[in-house]
Amino acid sequence: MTGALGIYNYWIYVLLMMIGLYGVIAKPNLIKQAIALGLFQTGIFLYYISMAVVDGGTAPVWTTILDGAQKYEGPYDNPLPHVLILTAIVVSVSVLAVALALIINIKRAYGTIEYDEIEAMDQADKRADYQRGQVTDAADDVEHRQEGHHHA
Amino acid sequence: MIHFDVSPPLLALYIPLLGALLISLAGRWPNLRELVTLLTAGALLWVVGGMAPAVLADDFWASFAKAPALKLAEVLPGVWLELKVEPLGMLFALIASSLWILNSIYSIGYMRGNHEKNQTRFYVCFALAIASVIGLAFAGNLFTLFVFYEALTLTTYPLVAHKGSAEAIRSARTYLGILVVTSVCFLLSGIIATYAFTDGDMTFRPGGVFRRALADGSLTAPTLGILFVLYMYGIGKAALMPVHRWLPAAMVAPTPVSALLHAVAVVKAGVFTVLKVIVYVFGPAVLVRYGVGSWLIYVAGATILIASCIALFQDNLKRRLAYSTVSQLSYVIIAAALLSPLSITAAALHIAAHAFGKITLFFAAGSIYTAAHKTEISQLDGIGRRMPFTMGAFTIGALSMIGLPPTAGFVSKWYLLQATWETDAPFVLVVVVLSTLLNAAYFLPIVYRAFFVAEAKHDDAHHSSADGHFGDDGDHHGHHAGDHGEAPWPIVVALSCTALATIAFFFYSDLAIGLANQLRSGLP
Amino acid sequence: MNAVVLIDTLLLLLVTATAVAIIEVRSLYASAILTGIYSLLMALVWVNMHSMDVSFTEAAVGGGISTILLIGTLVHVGREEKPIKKRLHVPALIFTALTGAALIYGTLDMPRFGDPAAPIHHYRVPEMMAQTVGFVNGTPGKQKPPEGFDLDRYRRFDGRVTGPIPDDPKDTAWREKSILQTEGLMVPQVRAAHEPHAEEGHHLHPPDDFNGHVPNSVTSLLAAYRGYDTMFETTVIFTAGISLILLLRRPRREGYLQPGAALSDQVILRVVTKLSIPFILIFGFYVITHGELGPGGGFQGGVVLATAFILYALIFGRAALYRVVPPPVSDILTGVGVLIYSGTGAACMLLGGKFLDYSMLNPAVPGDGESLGMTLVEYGVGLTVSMVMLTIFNQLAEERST
Amino acid sequence: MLDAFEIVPNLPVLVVTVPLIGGVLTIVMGRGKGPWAWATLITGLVFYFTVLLMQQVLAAKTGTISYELGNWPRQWGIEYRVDALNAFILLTVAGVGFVTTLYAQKSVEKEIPQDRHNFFYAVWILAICGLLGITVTGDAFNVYVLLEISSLTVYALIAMGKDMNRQALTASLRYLILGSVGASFILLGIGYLMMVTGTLNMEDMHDRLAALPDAVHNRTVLVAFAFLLVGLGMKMALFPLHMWLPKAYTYAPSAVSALLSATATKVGIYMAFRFLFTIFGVGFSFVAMPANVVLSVAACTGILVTGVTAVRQTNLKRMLAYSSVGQLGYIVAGFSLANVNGVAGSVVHIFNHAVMKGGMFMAAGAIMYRLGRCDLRAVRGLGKRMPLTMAAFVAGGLGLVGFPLTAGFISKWYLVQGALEAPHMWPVAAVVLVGSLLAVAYTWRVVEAAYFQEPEGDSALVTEAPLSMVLPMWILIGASVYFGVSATFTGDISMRAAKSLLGGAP
Repeated sequence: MTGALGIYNYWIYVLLMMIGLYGVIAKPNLIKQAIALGLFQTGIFLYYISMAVVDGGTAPVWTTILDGAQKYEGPYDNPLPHVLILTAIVVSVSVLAVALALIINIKRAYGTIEYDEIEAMDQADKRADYQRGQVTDAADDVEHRQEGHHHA
Repeated sequence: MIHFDVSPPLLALYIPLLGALLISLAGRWPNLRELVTLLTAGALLWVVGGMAPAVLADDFWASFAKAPALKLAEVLPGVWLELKVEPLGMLFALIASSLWILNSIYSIGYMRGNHEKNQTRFYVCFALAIASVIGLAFAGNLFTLFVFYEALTLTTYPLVAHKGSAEAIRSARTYLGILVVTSVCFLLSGIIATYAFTDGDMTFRPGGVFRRALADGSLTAPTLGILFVLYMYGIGKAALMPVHRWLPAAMVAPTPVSALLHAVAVVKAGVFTVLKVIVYVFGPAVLVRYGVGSWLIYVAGATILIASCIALFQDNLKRRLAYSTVSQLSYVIIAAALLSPLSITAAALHIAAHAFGKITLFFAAGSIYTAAHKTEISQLDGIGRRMPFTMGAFTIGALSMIGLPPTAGFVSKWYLLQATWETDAPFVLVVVVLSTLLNAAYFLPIVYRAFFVAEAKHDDAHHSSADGHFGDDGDHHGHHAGDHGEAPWPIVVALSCTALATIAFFFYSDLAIGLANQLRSGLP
Repeated sequence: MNAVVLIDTLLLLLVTATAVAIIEVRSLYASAILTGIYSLLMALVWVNMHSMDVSFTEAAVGGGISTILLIGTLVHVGREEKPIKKRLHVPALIFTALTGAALIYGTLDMPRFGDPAAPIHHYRVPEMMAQTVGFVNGTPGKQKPPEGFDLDRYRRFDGRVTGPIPDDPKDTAWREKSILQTEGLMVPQVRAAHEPHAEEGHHLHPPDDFNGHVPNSVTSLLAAYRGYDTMFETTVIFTAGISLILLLRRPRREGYLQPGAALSDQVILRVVTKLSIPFILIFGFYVITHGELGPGGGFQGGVVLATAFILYALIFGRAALYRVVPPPVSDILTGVGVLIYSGTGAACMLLGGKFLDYSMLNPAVPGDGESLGMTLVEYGVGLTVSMVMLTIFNQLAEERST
Repeated sequence: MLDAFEIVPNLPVLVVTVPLIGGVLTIVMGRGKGPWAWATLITGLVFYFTVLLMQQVLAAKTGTISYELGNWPRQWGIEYRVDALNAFILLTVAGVGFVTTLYAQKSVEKEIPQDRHNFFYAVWILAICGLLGITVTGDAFNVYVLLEISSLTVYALIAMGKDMNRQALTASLRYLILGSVGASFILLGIGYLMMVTGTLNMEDMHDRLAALPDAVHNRTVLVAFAFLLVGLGMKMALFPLHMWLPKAYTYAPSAVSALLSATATKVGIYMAFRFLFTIFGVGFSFVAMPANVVLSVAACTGILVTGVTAVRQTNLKRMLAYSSVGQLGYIVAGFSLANVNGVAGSVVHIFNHAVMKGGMFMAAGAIMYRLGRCDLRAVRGLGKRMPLTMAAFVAGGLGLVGFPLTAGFISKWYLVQGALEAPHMWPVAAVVLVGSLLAVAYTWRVVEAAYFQEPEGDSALVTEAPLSMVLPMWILIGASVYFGVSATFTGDISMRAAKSLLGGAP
């Protein structure tokens, strides 16, 4: 296997990742975004695991210990990426759990889980917040000052 | 590293700081608070005055070169906050500390007379501003100078914005904006560039810090010229046109603040810094040799004339005074820009002379406002008869501005004319003559009005003052424009003192001239 | 084209199709179920690539827990996506295409798939697997081999005892040497050239079996060499658990112990459940313990243990579950798992070694300490994982009942 | 049994494991003040350890301390590697973490439901633990794992603002999605690097990259570089990847905003230091690659755009959040100059900005505590009602402006000098100066409102914030003033860090 064929596995991982990334960006539904984020991460896992493969290799478990008669001397696949990805899988499910908890809370607070609707509500909130905090012009300013003046 | 020490210059710095602390603690008891203010001011004058003999001594410059600077703190590795006394700074510190006492007395009368709010904050910031001025005056290197220059901007900001009205806030914004923009964009860049060119040596010394860099070619004449421009426009407080706009804007502040700004601290700090930079950072000889300073004469000359013309058309008294200040500041700058030893003496002397005259004028303006609530010149008909002391003092101040004997203004103008003769600068001569005429043209009519025009009978003028730019909100306090006499006694005492000092300066100017001559003798 | 590649290609085609379906299908419920399918397919892909442990984890975590989580959430937030007018989001497509193109561009200079000469196969990992552990792990003078220990056995393997690592980090000559000595662990031909004892007929022990205790090199990497990463991996799980409590648990006064619906009136279910729960539990413990020998370990075992509890709650109601494992207890147990892990590390440190230096646990017998330490931490992981999974389930179920 | 145990050699690992174990134990600390007291104890202890560690680093001959976890040789296991740079960042993070924990008590009491304080503080300590872990490690993958711990905890902490404003939830979720994508990019970058180097140890990676015959034209390395840059940019909120930050800081609980602004993005920048300088090396990142141009353009645009945006805000926390993005721009602009003064300015600004902005967020939190809101209208006249709080805010603001004798001035000094030294980089100096003018503009809106306008409604009746909030606030502000008056310590350390970063990793 040479040339493009030699690295085709890497290309499929890119494809999977990009399907996920597309979902994250394009889908307004928060649940969809969370799932797509998972797909995106799985793509990376595929990349790592592909990295571990060795021609003719097998799972990196030293079977000779279990069965002394069997003398398999390798090659073994590289265990390091496997270890890293075990960690990454756990991380991704943890992120998913927190994301879903947030989404449930959002549903409670906003009544919807569509990003565009939430964004519209947030913008309205933000505008109200801005106006509430605005210091108005000098007119009522002078009023206040004169009140203060009389106290003094 | 931070050092603690109590030698006189440091003491002079700590006294107003301590004063500020005590004033804020005494804030609840106005009498105690103001007593603390006066005591602090007295103590400061005593300490600063005590340092003068050493500076006037014959062997001062010999010991100056050897004496180490007083180190306060190592701000950056190798960059110290340090103080060192020299004649110019001594002169400035003396002016500031002596006028602070008078200004404090005046403030007490003014602030109480006008029922101003937040008086404690006012006195605290005032003391802090004086501390900054002392630090500025005794700064031992460029970095320290910059630190206190900025500190002065900050501590005077609350004074300018004191009234808290929309207009005061707007004007204070202009004040802060122009001063900070110029200092951050130009002065700081200039200082950092200086630091880079001199390998971190920013200590003030007669003859300047650039000699080595110029000698080994790392600094060329065009770059030196750019640096000079950065400094001159970076020092926004010197109000060189076109960065003078903050000065009229700051007129919105209570009058003692205007007096402080114009006579004691801020603008004086500006021209003082200009002088200090020319003498101790660049060195007049270097500037002459590389020919990078001559443009300043023309800019300053233009500033003098244009500002005077603008002043001619101002009806608001404080605003007219403000433009007068812009023009007078450029006297100092033009004198310094002549770059001869005599002209530098003249510049130093004019800092002092203008201080006494201008503070008298502002005190008079504030006195009129407190007693009569008048702010416009057109309202002043016949006021000289009701307020003889005030308008008498005003007249003395005006004479000093014009430069007539027997007032302070004459002394410095005399030196300036001598320097003009010596350096053969006809342009400066023309400027001085023209501006003297203009000065007379915008001050004498006021005196004439006050003493020789009869007072209008039913004077509603103060109502129309609401549309005057700096008009305050009329009479909340039951004053009626028609029946008023002199202002409260602290005001009258203070302005009489400054007026007398303006005259006394003409007769007894040994101290100031001595310090200015000492400065000259230090030039290489 | 060999079988592996063929199966691989087919599987990946299926996976890709599933991924597209997950993104494009309108029903969120279908999407969640497809996610489960996707994970199971991925598990097959991992098996095909000889990554048994990842496959096991993917099946348990991705296929099991994630799907449960998603479905649990959908109950609260609705099953349908709002219809969108434009099916194709052009900016997203362009952005994605560009990113993908960049990534593919980056692959062009990579070693080909499965190339044994790739740096990752011959640079550090062979050395890592050749590491003789315990007393000869590179710290000079720290521990001497005990009496009667067959040092030769290690020498035979890689021709040397790992020497002290020089203090000067610029001195890299030793690295080159060690690469030569251990190169080709996975390529017997290369190894033979450097391995003087290889042709003497000695049985070649796989090097990182910790003196015979841990033949699964994934576990030895996971729990020993990179045990510190794994400790934080456990912490991530723990964090997720308490974050869920923080975000979802109702205040106590609103009664977070309200029982949900139970299926306990179904006799068959009850009987089958009661019968199978012990087996599930035993299997869970087996997976945890067996992690050293074959695929499995704390994560996988922990998830299996959690399923026993979840099954119990589904059939007999959450009130029954809370009688068995009250929420305060499960809250604390989530932390206990992490504490077991970090405590093991701290114990090694308190005994005078470095953090997680298992050999301190039993310095006398090489490999024993490692084995003990790894077993302990695997149980720590298992405990945290199972309790967090239980907590997550409880939080989602609690939400439903209120 | 404990005879063999010594604290000093184990300091690097204690800095991370103490908060880990402490954080987990927090959940059994009951419901009253227990969790808070415990958190204070743990963070205090960690702060003490970082101080000791700093001393060790300064005393070490090579300036570097290495700790091999599990006693596995560093090429195979995970190594902790502490030099002047990360000792300084550790000190900053742990110090601010400790002070913020002190501060948190009252504000958390008010903003977080009482029954979950133990969980809240557990997450809080774990967040600090994650940040410290990123900073201390010398292993690329360990960075990723710890990054995820800190991210997850931060998502949860931000979302805890939900009881005051529901936008905290969307802010948190948006950060979660962007943060996860960013972290995935980092993971991918590490994967690409691992493919060409075969190792995960940072130093080892650097050696291998340097030994690569033609790293500059290796497409895998280039893509790794690009993706790491984008991923790190998201994590450190580099303009224009900062979209998540303003909302998150605005709606997070007050104490959380203070903690995050001072630590989270700073650690992101630390990662950038490690990846750009230690792994890729100056020659690759800034000479062969145009990282200096890309980063300085992004940073300068960020300084200007967010400065203008900050001026237009009425909500103090939002204003501070935009200001944070701008200030991060200073840090990035500094190290993109790749000369000693620039990098030193960048390092010292990490510390300076942490204390200043931490103190300012605390002040905003104190206003929030008293008034339930912190917008310009609410602060009117507060200069008299809450003098200490407002003075702290103003002092911090002056620091952001870079007035002399504040910490901000020190940073500005180094940065401008660095920009003038670097060839063709003087626009950076101009932007730094203009940025400080923008800071004047937004700080002064608060000054004007607080000191020169009259209060209205409730704000006329409020009193100063409780001492337990004012004191920590002033510890940070005091530090910013102290290290502005005398920056010899921070300046020296930053110089040392800058030199070791630029001198090529050992």
